[in-house]
Parts: sequence; structure tokens; C-alpha cells
Amino acid sequence: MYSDKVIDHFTNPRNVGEIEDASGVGEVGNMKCGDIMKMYLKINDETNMIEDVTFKTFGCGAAIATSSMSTEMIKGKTINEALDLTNRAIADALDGLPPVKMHCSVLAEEALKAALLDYQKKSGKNLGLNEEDFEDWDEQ
Amino acid sequence: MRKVYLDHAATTPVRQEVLDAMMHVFKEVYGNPSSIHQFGRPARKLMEEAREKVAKAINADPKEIVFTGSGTEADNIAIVGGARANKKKGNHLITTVVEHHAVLDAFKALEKEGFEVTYLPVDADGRISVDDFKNALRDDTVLVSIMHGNNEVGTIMPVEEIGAICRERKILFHTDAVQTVGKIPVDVKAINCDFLALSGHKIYGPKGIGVLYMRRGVRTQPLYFGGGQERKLRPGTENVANIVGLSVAIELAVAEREQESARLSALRDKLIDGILGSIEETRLNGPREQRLPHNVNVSIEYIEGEALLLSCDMKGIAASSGSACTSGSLDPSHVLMAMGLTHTTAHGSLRLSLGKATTEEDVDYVIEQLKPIADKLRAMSPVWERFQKGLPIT
Amino acid sequence: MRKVYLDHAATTPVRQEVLDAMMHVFKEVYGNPSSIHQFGRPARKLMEEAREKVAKAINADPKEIVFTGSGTEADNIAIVGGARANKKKGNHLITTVVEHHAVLDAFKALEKEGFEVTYLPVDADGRISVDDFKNALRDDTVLVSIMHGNNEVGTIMPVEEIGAICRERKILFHTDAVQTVGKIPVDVKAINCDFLALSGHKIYGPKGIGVLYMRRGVRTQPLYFGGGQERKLRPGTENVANIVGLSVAIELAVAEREQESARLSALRDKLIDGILGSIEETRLNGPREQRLPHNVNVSIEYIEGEALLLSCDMKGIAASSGSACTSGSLDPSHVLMAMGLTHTTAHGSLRLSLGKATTEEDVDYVIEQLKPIADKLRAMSPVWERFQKGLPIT
Ligand SMILES: Cc1ncc(COP(=O)(O)O)c(C=O)c1O
Ligand SMILES: Cc1ncc(COP(=O)(O)O)c(C=O)c1O
Ligand code: FES
Ligand code: FES
Repeated sequence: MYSDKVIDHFTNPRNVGEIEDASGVGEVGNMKCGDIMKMYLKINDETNMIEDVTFKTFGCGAAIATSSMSTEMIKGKTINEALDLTNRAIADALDGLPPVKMHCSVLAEEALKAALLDYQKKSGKNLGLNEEDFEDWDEQ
Repeated sequence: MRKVYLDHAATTPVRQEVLDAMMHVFKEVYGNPSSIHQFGRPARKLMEEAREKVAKAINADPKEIVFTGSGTEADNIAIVGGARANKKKGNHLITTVVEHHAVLDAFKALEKEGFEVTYLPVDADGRISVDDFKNALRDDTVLVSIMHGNNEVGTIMPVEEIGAICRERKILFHTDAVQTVGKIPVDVKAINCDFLALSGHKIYGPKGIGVLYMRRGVRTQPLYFGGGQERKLRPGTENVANIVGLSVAIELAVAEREQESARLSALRDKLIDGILGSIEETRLNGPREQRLPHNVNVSIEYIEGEALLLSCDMKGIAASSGSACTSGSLDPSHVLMAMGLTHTTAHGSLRLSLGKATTEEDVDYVIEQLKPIADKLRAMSPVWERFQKGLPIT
Repeated sequence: MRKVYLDHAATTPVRQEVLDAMMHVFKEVYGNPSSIHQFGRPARKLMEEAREKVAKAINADPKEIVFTGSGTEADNIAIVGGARANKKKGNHLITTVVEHHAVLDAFKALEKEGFEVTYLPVDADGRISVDDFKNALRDDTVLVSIMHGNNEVGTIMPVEEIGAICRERKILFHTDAVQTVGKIPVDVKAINCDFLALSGHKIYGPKGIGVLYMRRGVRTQPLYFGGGQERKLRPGTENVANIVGLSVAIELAVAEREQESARLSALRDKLIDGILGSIEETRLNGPREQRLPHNVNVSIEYIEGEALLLSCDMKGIAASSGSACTSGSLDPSHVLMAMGLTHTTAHGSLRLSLGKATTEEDVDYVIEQLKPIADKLRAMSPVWERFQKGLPIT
């Protein structure tokens, strides 16, 4: 059912935890199954570099694995690079997900964007993120 | 690694005695039971002997036994066939909210055909109240279906009381005994049922075979059409090997029931106590008393069922969960929700169903393994974080 | 005494390769395919591999394969489900008078629901005419079911022509290929069918398993309700052992088809010629050409089928008959009657269906034994007496 990579990230999830003085925190619930993902970002205000990222997830194996993979994919990257990350790219990086589990990868993308939105608010920078877009997107 | 199969409520391995009997059929008795020649006659004979065994196991008459292709088929012929065949007597049906989908979806289909259905609620233990049942009865109630024992939380229903009331009022009463046969006494006379459904693969028999008990004189109608097999209720060449297999399985299950159920009940209680005692914020789903001997169902709060199952699987422990994430569907188990659990609690449910091969060592192993699994998943859980910080959990 | 099983059209023994595959499932892969743990996953995998094998055998896509509990179920889901699901497109259905009861009785049930059914007649060989079919077509024809090969007399139907017409007019076309797979090519693309039914136990697979081929995009609806198995079309825990068994059976049947069918055709013709040549007043039922390779059906005039079967049985020969006396029912075979046989001729019919184990010696033995049997029964027959005296026979 799950690829070896999914199982690896599920069994040994990377970057689990909280960041005390996070630059941005995003928590989203995927309404589809009532699962929750929370992402913490530590961003360098000068370089726009994501220096640290952690997550916590209440969800299935796919949800945990995509959370873990997404943190690996953005750690050390810039905000702009992180903004380009899609759930499909995360799923691909895990060698794919079963069709019924694709929606779980949306959770990871959403949590990241929510954390960046929080950073946008806190930092006053304009990342081009827009709260309403979010809600629309959430319902899709 | 140790392998601990604790999903006997989902399906069981075929026991050796059953396999041997089936092998005999495959190798020696391959004729069609409808054929009158020397290859067909022994097949017919074996089939009728099997019917006698099944009848005896549930205190019925062989003429009251219909072999079907699954437990689902037996439920459907009783409910859908029974309601349709007796439509002119009334339009109202009663069942419960915690039935297996083979029953629930049959009633949903009947609703679309114009029947009115009352779905009885359950209490926190998953049990209906006989008073609710009495209040639901109407003059036009024709058929009632209440499961004998619940497949998810092991709750035993008061079917004898329901049966007595139905018999008195001449209302057809079906009970789904798929989970109870071989675990608690299943006696069609004591239950006073008109229909009863069984399945082979829950009692160490083969998959793809079921039994419909149908009391003499009761009417139903087939859902499939074809040859005259099984009194036209289940047309198609009879699956002799599976019929024989099921009969051996049920005979042994009933013979061993008392002793095995006592053994399982003790293991069950040890497992429940072990889990509740070692992992904080854990609750038992379903009752302590009047619970099927092989069923353990606990919610380990603030973690999600599929993740729990996968973690257990990696330790060799096979279980199941009422979490929606297991199936990728929207809602968690309708049974747990009907019992009043919140979404999160239902999501964190774990069903461990014990069986013939389960040992005390298995139980110890599970108790020992479950705690670190729960700790690890909770460390990842934002809901656990909220709980620990005393924040509200939605 | 020699034992000659010539009732392969009724059912076949399970071949060793199939048994071995099934045994592997019974012993090693007993999980429920819906379970996500290490016991369930291999079961799911085997099931999906089986689906691929079956798809390949009939030139379909694995997504188009639905496992059912029998050939009867496959026929019913296609016909009853297909007609009901497409009811708003039209109310008229077409089939033939010589279908198996699994098809015929499904249409009878649909008539009771308000559908109009045209039953196409057949010629003396048991074959429908394509012109009759064209004439029967109406603007509101929604579903057609024409069997691929007849189980009683071996007639092969012009399904490719029917299929092409149906496809062009967007009418659903089902064909019952229970008797043809492994005997003649069964290719869903060549036949242009929307549905096709198969059964395991006619091809040296187990009883109690069937396949419904369902072309992508085609709609039907279930007749039973329950779990989500087989896209909700056949709910109930999957019979993994039988599914795997059927897949091995069909793979081998198709691989061996050409060679085995050539062998059987030669034996079949030898048997036909031998019987017709040695016993006077005997006729072949069904065609000489375009006949299934394993089917012999002869009427030995002026004797009755059940008596004939019993006599054969005493000589170790297992066969079947279209006589009403075999089943104790009133009318002899609807197939033979539809072909224009008189009651007496239909009563004296004998079906000998050949299979893998049939040898030339078996054929010789039957030819040799049949003559004295016929003589003996005719000596007892008042009808034979009338015939010999040149008196009219009613
Ligand atoms: C032509 C035909 N259709 C359907 C069936 C029914 O198959 P099953 O016995 O698997 O239900 C049979 C055999 O009995 C058959 O010969
Ligand atoms: C209570 C109950 N009823 C019905 C069924 C359906 O039985 P089967 O899988 O044989 O169709 C099951 C098991 O799946 C069950 O647990
Ligand atoms: S988080 Fe629920 S299905 Fe993945
Ligand atoms: S003569 Fe006895 S059934 Fe026909």
C-alpha cells in the first residue's frame, strides 16, 4: 500500500517537535477526515532562509510521512522556494501515495502555507499570501 | 520478529480439521450435487450431512438451513427478501444504528424502495434499550433486525427479549450472529428468531460461505435468480467444499465454545487492564460485562488509528481501527460515533480481537509494545500537545 | 469398474495447480484483503494479481473485472443490475429462449418489475438468427443478453455480430461465457460486449466463484448491500482462495485451449459418430459445426432420460439428461423444446460432456456400453413397441 519511503518517513519522522520562538506557526485541519497538522518555522529575517522547521501531526501514515518529507524539502530553502512546494511534489518525493491518501499530502502543503502566512503577519513582509485565498482553497 | 494476529473479528485462518474435510471434497467428491450419478450423489450427501451439523449447532432443523455465499448474503436475503416478501403486511422496519454494513445498507436500500425504518440508538456501551424498542413498535412493523453481538466493540444485545416480543406480535425477527457463534450460545429457539445469519470465515472456516437460518413457515424471496438450488433462495452450483468446511468449523466451534470462551475472556480482560493500566488517557470502548470474549476495543486518546495500526504492524501486531483514515473515507466508525465518542476519540480506536492461537505471551507482548508506540505517536501529535497545555480540543 | 466422468458441463474437478495455489492461500495468506496489516496486504496483493490474470485471459483491463460468488451472480448483476440501473434509458430487453436459468429467470424477474422482454427463438440447431435479432430491436431497447455457447447442446451463438450491432446502437450487451472460456476464444474486445459472465467450476477451478467483466464506463447496480468490496457490486469478505484458484484455472485453460479443444473435438466427433452409428433411431441435438468441443448431446428415441442415466451410472458412466424426470419437474429441457424436439425425443436426450481426463478408451467404452443399455430399455418401452409396429406416437 505505502512505498518504502512513506514507511521510512513514518517510522523515522524527521523534524518532529515544537520551536519555542518560532517565526511562524501554522495549524490546519483537513476537514475531510478531521486530522490536524501543525508546522513551526524559524526564518532568518535577513536572508529569508528557513533555518529550522518542525511539525506535529495527528493523522494517518501518509499524513505523518508527508509532514516529515515536507520539512526535509524546505529546510535550508528560501521562503520563495517553500511557497512553490506543492502537495504533488511532496507525494512524488515519497514515491507516490495511494489515491485515497492524496488528500493527506494537502495537509502538509496547507500547514506550511499557514505557517508562512503567520510569518507574513508577524514580520509585516508581503509574501503574496492572502487569508481569503486560503479559506477558498481549504474548502476545495 | 514475533507475529501476533489480533484481527480475528475481521477473519480467521482456516483450521486444519476444516482444511482436511475440504481437501477430501476437492479430491474425491467433485460432482455437482444436482447430478443424480455416482459423482453427484456423494456431493449431495455431504451437503445434507453438513446441513444437519449446522442445524444441530444452532438448535434448528436441517430444513431450516440455507447455505449462502457469505454472511452478507444471508443478512440480505433475510432483510431485503423478508421485507419485500411481506410488504403487504406492513411497511415499517426496525434495526439499530450499530449494525454491520451488510445489515445497515440493506435497510438503506429498503428505505429507497419506500419502507420506513427506525434505527434504534445505543447507549455509551453500544447497547439498545428494550424500552426504546417497545416504543418504536408500530402496528405496521413487519421486520426487525438486531445484531446478536457487535463486531467492533463486542457488545451483546438483548436479542432474547426482543425475540420474545416479536414472536408474540408476529413480527419477523432477524439477528446477525456472525460474531457470536462459537463465542456465546447461539440457539435459535432461545432467541426466538425467524432468521439468523452466520459466516464461515469468522469461525476458522473458509471465506465465501454463509448460512441463513430461516424458521419453518417463514417467507422471504430471493435477490438473485437462476437454478433451483437452496430452495431457489441462493441459486448457483453449490460450493460443496465450503459448505462442508463451514459445517466442520461450526461443529468444532460449538463443541469448544465453553472452554475457549473462558480462556479468551481471561486474556481479553488481562489485555484491557494491561492497556488501560499502562497508558494514560486511554478508554475502553464497549461494555466490561456482556462483552464478546474475543473483543478488545480501546481508544488511545490524541493519536490516530491508522498510524497506530502501522506502528503495531511494524512490531508484528495485526489489529484494526475504527478510524476513517484506515479506509480513507470521511467518517470514523458509525458504531463508535453512535456510542457518543468524539471524532478524535473514535479516530484513536484500536480493536484487538483474540482467537484460538492467542496466548498469554501474546497479550504480554502487546501490552509491552503498545506503550512506547503510544508515547512516540503522542510526541508527534498536536492534539496531545493541546491536551497537555490544557488548551481546548475541538 | 471403469469410471467415466462425462459431465464436465455440469462441473469439473479442481486441477492440482489450482488446489496448490488455493492451499497456499489457506495456509499462508489468511488475512482479510481489506486489512492494512501484514496479514491483509499479501491477501490484497494476491487478489489483484488474480484480477490481472483474469483480465489478461479475456483481453480486458483489471479494472473491468469484478469477482462474484458464482456464474449465476455475475449473470444477475449484469442483467438485473444493468437493466435497473439504466431503466430511464428504456424499458425493452432482448434475450433468447435457450439461456441458462441464471439468465432466463433474471429476465422473468425483470418482467415482473415492468420491463418488456423479447425472447428470441432458435432454429433446429439451437441458434438464433441475426435477422430475428435485428427485427426485435426497438428504440427503447436497453440491454441484450445472448449466451456465448449453450450448456446443453453446445451451440455457439453469433455474439460478435450481435455485439457489433449493440455497440453501434449503444445498447448494453451481456454474454454468458460460462461454457465457452477455455473451449473457444473469449475476447471481450472481439465480442464487443459490455458485460460477460464466467464461472470457476467449469474450468477446473473451485465452485462458488465467478467473474463479471464490466466494460469501463458501463453502469450497473448491486443486488446485495454491505461492505465496499468489489466496488460495492459484490459486498462481503472476498473469497481470496477461490479468487486465486479461479485465476490459475483460467490462465491454464486459456493457455491450453487450442491444443485441448482440438483433442476434445476429435473425441467428441468420434463419440457422436460412434453412438449414431451403433444405435438406430438416434439423433444428434445441436449442430455439427460451430459446436463447443466438449459437448455431445444425443437423443436415443423411445427411452427416457433418467432411466438412461441410471443405466449408464451402473456402468460407471456419469452423464446428464434434458429429461424432466431427472429433476422431477414437469417439462423436459426448455432448450431442447425450443429447438423443436417432441416431448419423447427430449425425454430421451443424453448429454455427454468431455473434459481433460477423457481418453479415447473412455469414448470407446461409452460407445460399447450404450448399445446394450439402449436395447434393454427399449425392450421395456411401450413407445418403442409402437414405433416398431408402425403405430402413431404422440
Ligand atoms: C451457461 C451457464 N450459465 C450460468 C451457469 C451458472 O454458473 P454457477 O453454477 O457458477 O452459478 C452455468 C452452470 O451452471 C452455465 O452452464
Ligand atoms: C457482524 C457481521 N455481520 C456480517 C458480516 C459479513 O460477513 P461476510 O464477510 O461473510 O459477508 C461481518 C463480517 O464481515 C460481521 O462482522
Ligand atoms: S490523515 Fe486521514 S486519511 Fe490521511
Ligand atoms: S416417470 Fe418418474 S419422473 Fe418421469
